[in-house]
Amino acid sequence: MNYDVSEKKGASVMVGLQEVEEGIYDITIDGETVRVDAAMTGRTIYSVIEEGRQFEVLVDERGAHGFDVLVGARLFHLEAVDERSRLLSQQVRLVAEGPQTVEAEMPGKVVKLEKRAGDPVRGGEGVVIIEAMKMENEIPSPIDGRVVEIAVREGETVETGAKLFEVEPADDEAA
Amino acid sequence: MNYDVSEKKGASVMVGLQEVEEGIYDITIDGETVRVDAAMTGRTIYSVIEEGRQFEVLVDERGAHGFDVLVGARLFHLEAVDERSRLLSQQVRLVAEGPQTVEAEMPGKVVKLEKRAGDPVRGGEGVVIIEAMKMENEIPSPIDGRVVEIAVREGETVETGAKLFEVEPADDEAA
Amino acid sequence: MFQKILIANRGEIAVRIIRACRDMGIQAVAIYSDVDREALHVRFADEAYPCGAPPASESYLAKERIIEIAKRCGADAIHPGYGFLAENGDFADLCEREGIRFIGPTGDVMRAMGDKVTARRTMERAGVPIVPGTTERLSDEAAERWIRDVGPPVMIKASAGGGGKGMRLVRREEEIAQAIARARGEALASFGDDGLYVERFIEHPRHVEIQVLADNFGNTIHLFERECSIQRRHQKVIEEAPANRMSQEMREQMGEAAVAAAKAVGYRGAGTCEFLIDADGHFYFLEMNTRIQVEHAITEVITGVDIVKAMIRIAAGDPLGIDQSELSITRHAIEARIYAEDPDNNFVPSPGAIVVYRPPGGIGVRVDDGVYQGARVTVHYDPMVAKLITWGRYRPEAIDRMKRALSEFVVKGIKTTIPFHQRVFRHPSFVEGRYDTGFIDEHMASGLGEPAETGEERRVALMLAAIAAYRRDKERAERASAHSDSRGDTSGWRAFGRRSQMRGGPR
Amino acid sequence: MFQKILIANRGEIAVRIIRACRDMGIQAVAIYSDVDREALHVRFADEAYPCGAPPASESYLAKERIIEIAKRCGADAIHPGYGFLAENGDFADLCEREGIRFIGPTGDVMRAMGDKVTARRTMERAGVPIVPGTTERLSDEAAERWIRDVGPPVMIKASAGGGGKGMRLVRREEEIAQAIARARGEALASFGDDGLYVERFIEHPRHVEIQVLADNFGNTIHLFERECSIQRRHQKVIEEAPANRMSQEMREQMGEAAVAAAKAVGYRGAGTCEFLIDADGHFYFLEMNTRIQVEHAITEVITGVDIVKAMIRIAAGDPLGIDQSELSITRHAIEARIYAEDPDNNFVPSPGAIVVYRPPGGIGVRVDDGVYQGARVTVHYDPMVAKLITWGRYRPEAIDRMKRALSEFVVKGIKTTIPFHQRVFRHPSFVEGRYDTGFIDEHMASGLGEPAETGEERRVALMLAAIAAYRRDKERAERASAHSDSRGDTSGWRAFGRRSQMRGGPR
Repeated sequence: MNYDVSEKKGASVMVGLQEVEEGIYDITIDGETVRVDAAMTGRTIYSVIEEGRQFEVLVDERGAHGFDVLVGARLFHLEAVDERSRLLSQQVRLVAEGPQTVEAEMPGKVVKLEKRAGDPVRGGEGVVIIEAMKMENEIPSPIDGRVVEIAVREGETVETGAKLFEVEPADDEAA
Repeated sequence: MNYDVSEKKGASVMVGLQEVEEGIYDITIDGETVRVDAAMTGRTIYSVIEEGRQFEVLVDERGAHGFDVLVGARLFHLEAVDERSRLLSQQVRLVAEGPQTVEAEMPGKVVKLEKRAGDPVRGGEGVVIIEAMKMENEIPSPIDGRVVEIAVREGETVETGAKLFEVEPADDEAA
Repeated sequence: MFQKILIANRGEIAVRIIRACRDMGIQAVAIYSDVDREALHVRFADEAYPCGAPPASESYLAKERIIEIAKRCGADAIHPGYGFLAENGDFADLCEREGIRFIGPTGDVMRAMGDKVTARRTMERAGVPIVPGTTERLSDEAAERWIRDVGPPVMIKASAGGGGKGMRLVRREEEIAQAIARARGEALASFGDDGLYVERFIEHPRHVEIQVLADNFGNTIHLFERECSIQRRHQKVIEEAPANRMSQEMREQMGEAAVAAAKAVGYRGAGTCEFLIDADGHFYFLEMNTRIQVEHAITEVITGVDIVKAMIRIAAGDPLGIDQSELSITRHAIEARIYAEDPDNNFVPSPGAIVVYRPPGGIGVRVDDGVYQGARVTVHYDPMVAKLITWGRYRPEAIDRMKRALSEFVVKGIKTTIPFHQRVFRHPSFVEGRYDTGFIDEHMASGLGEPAETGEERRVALMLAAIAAYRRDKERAERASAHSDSRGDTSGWRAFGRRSQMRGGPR
Repeated sequence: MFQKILIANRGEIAVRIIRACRDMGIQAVAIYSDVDREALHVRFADEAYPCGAPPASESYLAKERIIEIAKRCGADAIHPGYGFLAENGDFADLCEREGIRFIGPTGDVMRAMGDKVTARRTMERAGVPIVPGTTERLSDEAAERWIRDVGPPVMIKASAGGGGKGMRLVRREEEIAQAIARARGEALASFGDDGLYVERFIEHPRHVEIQVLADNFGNTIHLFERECSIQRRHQKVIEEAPANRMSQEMREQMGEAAVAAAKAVGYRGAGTCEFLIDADGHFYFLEMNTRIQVEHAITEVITGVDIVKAMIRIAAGDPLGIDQSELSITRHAIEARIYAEDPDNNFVPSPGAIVVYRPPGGIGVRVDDGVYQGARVTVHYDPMVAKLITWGRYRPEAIDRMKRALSEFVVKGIKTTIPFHQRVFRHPSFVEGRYDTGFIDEHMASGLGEPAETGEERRVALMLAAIAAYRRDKERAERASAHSDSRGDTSGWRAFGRRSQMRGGPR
């Protein structure tokens, strides 16, 4: 079986996988094939042995194809898409290049709006401020562009996943 | 709902249970009713609050009606049988008063037989010795009586649950 | 000694205090808001009572309700922990009026230390060095005059202040008027008191504090210092004891100053004198915290003294029973605060259920935590979920063990600051012990200090993403086929199902 | 310093050694038998290689295979831990022949200490007090003559002996001949060597041992004593340091004796001299263990010295770097060994999967364990799953924390000796520190010392049994109805289903 594995916004790598026996896999990357012994020791914790080298690896599923993989001190946000689903996911990616909607990552209270609809905004620049856990958190725009809509009011309480605002890429302004 | 709760070989106590809301119960013992808040915090670990007193209680299911309940440093081996099943369980108990079969509680090697079929035996007296985890373990008779049968040979390896021997109560000898 | 103590707090400090009660054979009473019924501190308590709705103002800050619970359950004393009501003088008074011992200093002492201007004046009189500046509340004119006299940079601070609120840095004279106005506004809004004072601004100071203990018989000792210069947004994230670049005589001077400060206000219990140290190694009294500190554990490690037990004994009227001469520094200890925040995403809070929790262990490691596998971190309270403390005979050993312990510490389901700490403890400036309160802004700006990604780690991550995806697809297919036919079926998926059952069995 | 160390062991001690390697920046190589692929020590290692079938003789004792793995992966050194190959002189020789450093003394030293008669003669020459008795192998006649001269009670022991094998107590002269014959037979069977010697029998001795460290430059120090008198079937279950009823001068005498013993055989690395102390307080050399001890951690706590790191540094040729004068006892520490055994059922081994595992935490607590939640305890190896170590400034504080830590320690799925320990630490004789090796037989005979059951606990247990039964019945009914109709159904059971989902969600 083949998987396209990519870091968010990164180029994808083709990973070939052949299960030899349960928990033992032949993995092919860049034409090189290695045998990997991946044992699960408790939920989401793998003990991986490749040619003697042992790694403790934690894997969390994130959505349809997303996997957060922690190796040593290093966390990788990856997407693994098998060939069959690739086309679909590419369409998804195309969509993801249009206007971006930003949602609340945690419940909290909107204490301040730093932008209005129509304002230009840089990637990383704060648009709304949400207070949660006794701290104010600036929610930035993911991209350079223009604020299309602010979906919340100051003082409003929002739940996880609530739409906060929408921005469209700068280059779309040409359109 | 009413449950007969008893310690192994002990008298049973009638426990009345009424669920008020989820996790909150009115429990009646000896005509006295108390309200109990029993929250599960992780597998098999309860946080129990009764009129303010908080107990961390661990409960393990053991077979059809058995529950091992750990309160503080004290472990109770209990059977809880609801009214409908009581008759059945009584039959089970009657059976349990006939000849007793002793099974291996862990895999191991039979290193010594200390009794032969027909030998009289006292409760707690060793009948066979099994070696496991680098230690010899004497498997005693559960009751006073006579050895009916030894089901294993010296040197034999046994799995968990394998029948080791059978003893019949002393009083049966009258029969 | 007390028979029963109510802990007016939650999280790791409530658990810490309950453990001290257990060790002393005292009944521990927990209180819990509606979202904390299943919190760890409740599970550890001998008694537990609900105290209200999730917002702290309606539960852990509800003075009268807490007092009422204490009286109903017959508690002799209340331990406030830190935060919440810990430095609320009125609550301390209320407890005493209601005949319940407040484990901490008197309300008067708290107020004396709570008002910064009063505190500065008291310390000055006691001969404790304070940051150069004014020692009374200033009118706008007086403030402006003072600033023009000494010249910027200066810091305008709220007399009732704390936590950076009502604080304004003035670097250029043009800014003075606006800065004063802003500071007053914020002070009034935050504390209902617009009193201001002015201090000379100290660039990138180090933050070093002294732990003191005082009983009711005039015995006052110090338990040496802690260095708390690693801060983010005025919030301590890493502390160590003893401090870096600290000579024995400076240690003695600061210890004596702290003891003098405590005596000057007739202090009782455990307290901490915070000092700033400037680039030239001069120290200045900043403020006194009249409660147990989050970072008290590192002092317990290096001295062997159980500070929480000492607080309880003192409050019960026992003599301290420890002489300054008995104390010596026998270890080096470091604390890393683990927050439920995402260090890779601007430290945004990360509430949720903890699905996997494996604290580190072994030699030289202590974990004080308030969570467990299956626990839920809510948005309502402080996001600190655990304190990781490590120690050694000497500092390098403590750092080595900290790096190891962090690598063992597994928390899944929520994001934590563990990866951030791993970067800090690898940073040369930290390892050399040459840092000040500017450390994080200078060296840890997001991305900076990010561990160099090895191709190795990347390769393994790619492989595991594929393996995880494969296993999930496989299990789905298996479940599907299991439903589609319940008859024995010998497809690979089914065979897998049987094998995985075998794996479950004894081997 | 070494780049890579292979740990020829498993379980908690392998994890302990891997942690030391991590702390020192050394690559740690684990080996695992077929049942240990998922063991904790494998998960902690940088490299891991299979070493054979479950029986130790085919894996952890397979000398040649282990050497071959070490050479293949390029390990500089092998740490044997305790048990398995730790005191196997031939293995030590083999390592050195193959150019791999064995972390421990030389094979010759091990053999010299392994043969009890030789060891006794060496100690006698070194002026170390030994149990009165013979110092050469005896013929039947010579043994009988000696016993009749001194008179019973005497102990006949195997020269190659250990672990109580080939040992016979003679209380009456009539027993002499048979006892000698039995001892010889057992010795031959167990060790392939029927050499015997005879010692005066010491009734209910105390067992106190001294930890020593020696480098290759003639530096030999001791790290004070450990009391190990709480034993069951000659197996230590609880140890503490410092020992009870130990005067400063007796401590110095024993320390000097242990150092003399180590020097007499040119000892290198970490070792332990075991002594018996009789009712009159005289001490006698019993034997020297030429390896790391299970109970080394309590010495690490009271001295601050990391013994495993010291072993590695010494083996690498570094000087010890610690002077006797630097050492002092700064804490009191106690260790409780947690075994997978059922204390309520004659300590029968209790293998199985650990479904819930919550080690204790907080102040003064260290857990060295080899398991985790989800791990499987097999019948193949030593049943010890964890060591619980607690400490305090003084002994009572250490005991208080031990009782508290035991009450926090949750292990489900297998039975453990935790309840047994809870009884021991409540027993007056232990609390007073007045006990000897007879303690468990005297005070802990099954049932004895069982905590007095409070009606309270009983009532709660009855209630929870009913509640657990009710919840199970309810869930079954719910599953049943869920199958019977997949359409919305508003029976109480279904409603419960929805509620329980809500409970899972954010609150």
